[in-house]
Amino acid sequence: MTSAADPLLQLRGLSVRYASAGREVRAVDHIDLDLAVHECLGVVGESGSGKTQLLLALLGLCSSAARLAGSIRYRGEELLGAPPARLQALRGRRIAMVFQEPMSALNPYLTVGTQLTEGARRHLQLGRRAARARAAELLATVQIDAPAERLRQHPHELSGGMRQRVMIAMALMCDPEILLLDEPTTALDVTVQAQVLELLHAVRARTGAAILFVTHDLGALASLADRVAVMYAGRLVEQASAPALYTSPRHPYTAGLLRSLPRLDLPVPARLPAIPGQPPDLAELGAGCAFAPRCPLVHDRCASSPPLRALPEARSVACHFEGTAAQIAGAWA
Amino acid sequence: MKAGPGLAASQRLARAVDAGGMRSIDPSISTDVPAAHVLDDLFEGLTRLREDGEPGPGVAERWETSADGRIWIFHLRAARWSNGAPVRAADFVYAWRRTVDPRTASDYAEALAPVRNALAISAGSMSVTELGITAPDARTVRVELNAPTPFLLSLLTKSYTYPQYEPAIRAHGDDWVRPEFMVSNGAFRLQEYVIAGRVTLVKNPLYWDAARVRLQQVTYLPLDRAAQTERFFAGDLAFTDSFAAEQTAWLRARLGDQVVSAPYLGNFVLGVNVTRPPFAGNRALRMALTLGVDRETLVRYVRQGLYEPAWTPTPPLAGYTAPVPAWARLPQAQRHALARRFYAQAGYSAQHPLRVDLHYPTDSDNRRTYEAVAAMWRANLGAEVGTYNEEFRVQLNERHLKQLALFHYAWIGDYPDPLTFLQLFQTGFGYNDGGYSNPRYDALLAAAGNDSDAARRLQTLAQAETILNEDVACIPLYYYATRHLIKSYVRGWTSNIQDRNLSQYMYLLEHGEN
Amino acid sequence: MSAAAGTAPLLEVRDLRVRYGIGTRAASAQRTAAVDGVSFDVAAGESLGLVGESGSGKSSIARALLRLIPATGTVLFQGRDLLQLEGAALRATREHLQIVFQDPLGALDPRMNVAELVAEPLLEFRAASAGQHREQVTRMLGRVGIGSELLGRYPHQLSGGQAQRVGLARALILRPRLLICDEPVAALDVSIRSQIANLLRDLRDELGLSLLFIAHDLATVRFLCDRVLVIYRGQTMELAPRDALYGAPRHPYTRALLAANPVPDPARGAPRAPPPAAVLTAAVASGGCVFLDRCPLAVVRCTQQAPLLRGVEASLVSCHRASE
Amino acid sequence: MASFLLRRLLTAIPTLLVIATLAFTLLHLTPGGPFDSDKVLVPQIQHAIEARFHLDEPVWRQYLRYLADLARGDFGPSFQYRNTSVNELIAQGLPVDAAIGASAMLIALLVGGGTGLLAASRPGSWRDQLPMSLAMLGISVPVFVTAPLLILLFAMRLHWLPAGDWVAGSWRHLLLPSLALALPYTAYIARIVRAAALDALGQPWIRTARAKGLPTHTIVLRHALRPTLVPLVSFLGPALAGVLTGSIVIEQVFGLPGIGRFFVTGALNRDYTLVTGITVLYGALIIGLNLLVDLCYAWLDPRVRNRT
Repeated sequence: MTSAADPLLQLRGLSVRYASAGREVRAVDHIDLDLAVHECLGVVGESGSGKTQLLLALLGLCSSAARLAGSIRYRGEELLGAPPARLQALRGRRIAMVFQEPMSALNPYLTVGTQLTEGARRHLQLGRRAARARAAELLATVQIDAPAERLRQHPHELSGGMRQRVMIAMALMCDPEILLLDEPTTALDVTVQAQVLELLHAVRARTGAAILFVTHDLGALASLADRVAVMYAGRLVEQASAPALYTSPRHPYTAGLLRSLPRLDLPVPARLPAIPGQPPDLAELGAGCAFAPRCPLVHDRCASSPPLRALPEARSVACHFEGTAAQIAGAWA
Repeated sequence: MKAGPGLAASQRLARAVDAGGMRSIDPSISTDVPAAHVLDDLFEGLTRLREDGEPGPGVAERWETSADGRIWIFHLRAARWSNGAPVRAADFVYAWRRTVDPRTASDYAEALAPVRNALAISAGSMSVTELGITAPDARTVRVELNAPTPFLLSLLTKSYTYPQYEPAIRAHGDDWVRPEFMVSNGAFRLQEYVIAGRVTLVKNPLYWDAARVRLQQVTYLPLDRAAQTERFFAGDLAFTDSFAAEQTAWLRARLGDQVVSAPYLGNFVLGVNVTRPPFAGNRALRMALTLGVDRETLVRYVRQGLYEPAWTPTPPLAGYTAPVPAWARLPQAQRHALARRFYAQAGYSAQHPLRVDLHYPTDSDNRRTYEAVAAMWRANLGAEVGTYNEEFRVQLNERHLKQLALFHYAWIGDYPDPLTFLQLFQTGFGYNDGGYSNPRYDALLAAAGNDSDAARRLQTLAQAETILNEDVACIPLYYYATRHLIKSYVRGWTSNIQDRNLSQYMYLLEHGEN
Repeated sequence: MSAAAGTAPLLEVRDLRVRYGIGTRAASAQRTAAVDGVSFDVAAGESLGLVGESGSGKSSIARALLRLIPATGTVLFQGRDLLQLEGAALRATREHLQIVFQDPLGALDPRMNVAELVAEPLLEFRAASAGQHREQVTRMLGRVGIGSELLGRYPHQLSGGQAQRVGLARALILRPRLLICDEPVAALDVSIRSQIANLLRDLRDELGLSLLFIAHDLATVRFLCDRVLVIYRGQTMELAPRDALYGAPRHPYTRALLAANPVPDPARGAPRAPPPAAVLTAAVASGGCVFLDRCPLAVVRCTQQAPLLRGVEASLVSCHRASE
Repeated sequence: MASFLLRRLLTAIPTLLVIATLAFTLLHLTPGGPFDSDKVLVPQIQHAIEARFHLDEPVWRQYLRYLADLARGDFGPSFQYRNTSVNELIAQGLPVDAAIGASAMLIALLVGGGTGLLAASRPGSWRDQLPMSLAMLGISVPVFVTAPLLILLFAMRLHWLPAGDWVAGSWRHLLLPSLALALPYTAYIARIVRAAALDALGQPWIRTARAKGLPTHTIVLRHALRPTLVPLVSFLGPALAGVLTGSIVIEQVFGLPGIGRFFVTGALNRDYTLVTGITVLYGALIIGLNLLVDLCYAWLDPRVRNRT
């Protein structure tokens, strides 16, 4: 039962848990998220915040040691616990993923052409010739010169930026409805980062695919995302439209993250604003707010875990502090 | 023959030989036991080993000897080579000359030493034509010896005296031993020859006594002891070469009479070096050690009763009475008491025990024997004897350099005569590794060598052996025994002291196995 | 060229060249210069930023200075040519010349705990007693923000930021004069990056360190460095004081780098991307400008003649059109 | 590629020379000579025999003679197998060992490789633990135990196969020795393949392939097989050289006329030419197979291809 109002992807209470050294690690802890048709949703979090596990959970690619709970609906269809064959049919075809580290995410033993075409040959029953033609076309789309020649090359013969573009082209081969991007810009030079972002803008305009963009870099996300969700220690701590989030963050963590970005458009500060302390060890999380040890607004009530509160303009935040964005910014200053 | 099962339709026999296999089946060159079995089947000398193990007429129908026992005339029967050519006296002359020819480089050149000029020719100082064998005519062989050699007829059953077919050797050189080229005169001819591997013989229809040969095919398989036993159980083999002594009881329980053991022409002796401390000039110590071994226990428990205790170097031989020392008849307890007395007399005690190493070769299966002997000396005398094993060749080298004091010195006789054992203790003899030297002993051996009276000669040798025992020139432990597993349907063999079983006498009864 | 006039620079690099593929005949066809005649100074107490894309040769410069790869040219450090030193003399310079690497975990021996890791250079260079070491190590670790509760931990038990702090402590325990930082914050989370950058600046000021700070992240370089050297394909594009470089970039490549930096503000639109680098073109190979294929300002002259490094106000720029 | 091959073949020559020289030197240094025996030889005869094999010459001249023969591919006459050249012995024994070795390797590859892949597909399950425990057993139980057990079962109890012996071209005679020889290699290969496959399946690019919606068999065969083969190939090179030149235990137990037994009896009997001959042959095989291994690497891994 799907209707036009249904989101393309709907996560409810999604949890991913592991047992690590006898203790339970909640990599993803009760996440609710929606992704609408054509939407670009950014998910921001530091390393260990669970954002990559979230993406893997969507495709059913978490390791066999992971225990998943909650619900993942794609156009109303429950994917959690769906038969492997059904997931296989969706992967790459309807939901495609672009991985971080394009060097290791591409198979060094196979040519670019083989890796580009194998998904389309399976899902779309394309012949070898047709699949290669489409691959060459997509390589041109992602601005790779001499595409026909590139198809015969191996990943190690390409530069880092080219490999990332190949990854994106690979994800686009079957015209998916949803693109999952796992830190697609992190390992790259600024110039190449900018090229990849430009490319993603073009892809979005051309294909209309919905994008779930996971990164630790709020800067990279700013121009692309419609909405941004912030994760900390496996939990969703804030979610808002991009303009609202960047201009008036309502979670101290979001605010801290934003101000610690080094900026060229502002005068050189005497000190770089920073968030003190370390991200928590997921195996040692207590009952309270995970951000409390690093938070300038920490209070007694933070000993209990704050629920996700709905705010106006379809935003939500998980913080006991109910003050304004200005108050939060003040606390950091 | 009593009524019973008839002959098996298929007269094919598979025999096992030692795992090393045949290193060569050239009669002039071969030295290994597996090849000796094969050559016994392929060739026949002037005499042939009878079923009872004694020499009898072979290619020579009859012979006569001169009064001094130095000239022998052999009259040949009308025998043929496997290619149909007649066996001529010249074929023997050719073969013997080839064996002693230095260019042939035969290990057995020395075995022909009794033949006149053989040693000089081998040493390269005389022409082969001077060898004491001639062919007055095609059917007569004349052999001239250095000294009367009563065991000559036995010697003539050995491979290095077999006739050889000159045209084949001239034509094919070293390759003449290949099945396609070999010409032989025995009961079988060569069908297949894998170097160090399987050798298959088939009946030679041209053999003079072919009518009596019943086996159609004989296959020799080189296998180690364990494999021989396995393959015997598997039914692949009907006649094995050996089995592990430790398994004797187990095998007897399962195979009964098919386990066959008999005395063998070999002694198991420990060598003592009389030129080095602690044994040099210390007869008392040597007496203590030889008395301190409980041979009956050794044979019963360590060698599972297969072997006979030895008190003197020479194993029992027909016609020869070996001189057993008087102490051998004492009860063991008294022997031990005596041993302790000698031990003390030799200058040793609990405070000052004998310390010496007993050396034995690594590939020996007799480790337990050495350990047991060392333990007996420890228990009975308080001597601290260590056992020390080394690779065979390394040890041989040290032995020959007379560096070892107490060592493995077992010996398999070359022919059934005491001399083959007593020679080892002759002064200056190449392999006298204990360095024993006694002019009286040497004189007796020399006298025996020139004696054409066989009985008197053996008495002289017995006197010599008595001296050897009095001097304790070695420590005899036991005599070897042959060990075979033989299917009950295999007939025509007899145990003999040389452990040679010619296939030509054997035949197979009907039986259930294939 | 020295920032602090009148004193000799601490590090003086002249015409540094590094070639890859030396020794293997098969690769000679593709042999390219990773560093192609780069010159710069670092004065005592000064911080020089070294900026460029991956493959521009910036890491090769660091490795050449440490003699980890063969190079030609002159590298005067405290008056001695590092490229000529051998054996003990070379080793002795290491005491004053330390490096911090990009991958903090990979640079630490996994079998040593934090205390041992930081004490190791002391044992290597100073024959002080273990007791003295302990105190010195604890003090240095405290200075970089590592509490005594972490002394017994092994590298895999540390977070990225902690590991980088240990790397810093290890590099600084010998009180070097010059610290080379090869992308020290690139692998760290945003919230940790600022911590480390602040720490580096504090330590630099406190210890009177000179810094050679290698990065592709222009913002951190701006925060930390007095002057910036921009290199591309092993050659100097621009060498300028900080404010000149960020305020009035002269070289089109510098401008491209600055434009590509993202701004965390959805209203500002996407960063501008320069065209991707192509393989070396024939024009470049035949003596044109190395930036030719990506340059929006290229004219015919750029295809014929490689521009020389020349002064434009406070900056040194290698562009025919820099003064237009 | 051609120049690479040529270069490798040229560098093989000094390597072989070193091997040949070492073998020669070590053997000649070992106490005891080829014609020492406990049988009676007068010195003149001993000398005649040694002269026939040039053992009376100074060692340096023996060495030069040996090298000159070697250069012509002639390993010389065997000392213990008289009337026979070492070349003949190798020509007789090598086909036996090669047949058994090759079929053993084939069995080991098929069974071990399959088991390893199966185990890697479900690590930790019974399909992993059972075969891997068996593999541990296969590695730790020596051939001189397994071979007689195989004989006991298949030859003595069931009478399906002959207990030994060699008949050229007969698969029935080939099967048991190949099986016995294959067992430890099967176990090794299963463990290597399992580890390599697990490593390959843990690579990030496998996740990429799964994210494309590829079925498991495609992922295993296309994406994981080649990286799995790389460690296997480096194991197979020397292993193959080992089995092709014979296993003394297998030859002993099954009574096979192979090289392994020549080598051991040769060493015990100081058959200088035979031992050096087989050593050089073994060295040449190792060098050749290692070259093959390197070519396989290049074929398997494009990154290596560009380097050579």
